[in-house]
Amino acid sequence: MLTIVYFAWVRERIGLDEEQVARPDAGTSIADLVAMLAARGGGHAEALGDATRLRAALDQRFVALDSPIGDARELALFPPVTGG
Amino acid sequence: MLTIVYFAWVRERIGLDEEQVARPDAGTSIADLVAMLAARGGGHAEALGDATRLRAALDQRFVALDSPIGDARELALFPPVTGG
Amino acid sequence: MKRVAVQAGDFDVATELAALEALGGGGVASFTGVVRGGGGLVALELEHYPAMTQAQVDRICDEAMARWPLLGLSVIHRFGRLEPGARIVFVGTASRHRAAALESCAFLIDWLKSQAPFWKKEHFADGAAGWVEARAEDEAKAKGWIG
Amino acid sequence: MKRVAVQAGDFDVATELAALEALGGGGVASFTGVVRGGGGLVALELEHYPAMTQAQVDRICDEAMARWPLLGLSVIHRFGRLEPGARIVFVGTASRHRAAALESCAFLIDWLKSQAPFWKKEHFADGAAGWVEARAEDEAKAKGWIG
Repeated sequence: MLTIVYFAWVRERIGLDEEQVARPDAGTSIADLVAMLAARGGGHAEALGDATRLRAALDQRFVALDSPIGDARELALFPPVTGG
Repeated sequence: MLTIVYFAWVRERIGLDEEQVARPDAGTSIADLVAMLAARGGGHAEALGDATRLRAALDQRFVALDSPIGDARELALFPPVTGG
Repeated sequence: MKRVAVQAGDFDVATELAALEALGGGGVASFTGVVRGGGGLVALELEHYPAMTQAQVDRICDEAMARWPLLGLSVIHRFGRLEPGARIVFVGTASRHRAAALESCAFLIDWLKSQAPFWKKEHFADGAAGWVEARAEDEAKAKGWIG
Repeated sequence: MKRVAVQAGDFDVATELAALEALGGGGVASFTGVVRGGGGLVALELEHYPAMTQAQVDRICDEAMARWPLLGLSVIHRFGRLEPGARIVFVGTASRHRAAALESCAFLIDWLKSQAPFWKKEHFADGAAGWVEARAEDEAKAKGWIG
């Protein structure tokens, strides 16, 4: 299983802080997984339909959306950060 | 008369905070006046002998040493500042 | 000295600065971010990614200490609900060189604004609420610094 | 808000920062200079040109406020005898833009270090004393800023 955590409006639209999904092949990119999740429709489609608005982290490290998921344990999906 | 005020080691070497001198012609430069004062010898020579080490202000405005004294009321002579 | 705190509560700027001044470096720079009011804003809600925040801030502090000759630094970032006038973030740096203190302070606050995993939601008096959009400028600036 | 003080006594950094934070700009930058010890230094003596100092600092503050969108600034410079650990100088700036706050703070401290009519004399434990020499770097930097 792979844990996915959501933040900000991604979290709100999906209605979940986190969820577990079946682990995809290691070569699957984050963008591919995002597209599969968006295809569920509903909140997932609303939150993840436009991947250009998303940023990601694998095991708490920022990565590009075309990165392979590999053997990461936690994927985070969120909008661009707005801290400070 | 022209008031000259001294600061830091210029003041210490001359042994005066300030003094009055006969007003030179308006076209006289600060450097010319410094040379005349240094020619007095003693503390004045020690303080003012090397004009490259001096900075000046006329009526509380920094000016170059080749500036004419004009009708200024107060000339200040001092080493480069070291504030902050 | 390296102090990193990600916390809900407020902090005391004077205490942070006194600790940095006591390091004997001669120069202490700081930046404090405060919630701006106006436009009917009643509160800012700061969400963060707890598993990531502390480690990331810690790492960027190490990078600042490697890049500039710092005697110490202090970085505090709050989360949760903050009202206008409340402090959000503090960066303080101490060095023998004022340029090092000021530049590292600018580097750290730029990074916190553009790369730290925090998200801001605005709550207005009329009940409306919305997430703050990232400024393209901030994303670009962070890339310039981080290389 | 523009606060300029040239004084013998110490000042309270927290009070200065609180006044700047209260302006509502969202960003407050500061730099505090402290007397560095070491090498047997027992005190620093700061001499200044009273007729010139306040007016000059006031003028450079106006220049900073014209150059950057500042909501306020506070500049304090002490004179007289100061022991290691004592604060010498403080610059605080407030703006809606963090870069404006940080850059104007750097501008003002650079100016104070290189152009304000202050001179420092060092007093050592063995009774020796000497005037601090200006750093060529500081004179050059000031010219770059002032143009």
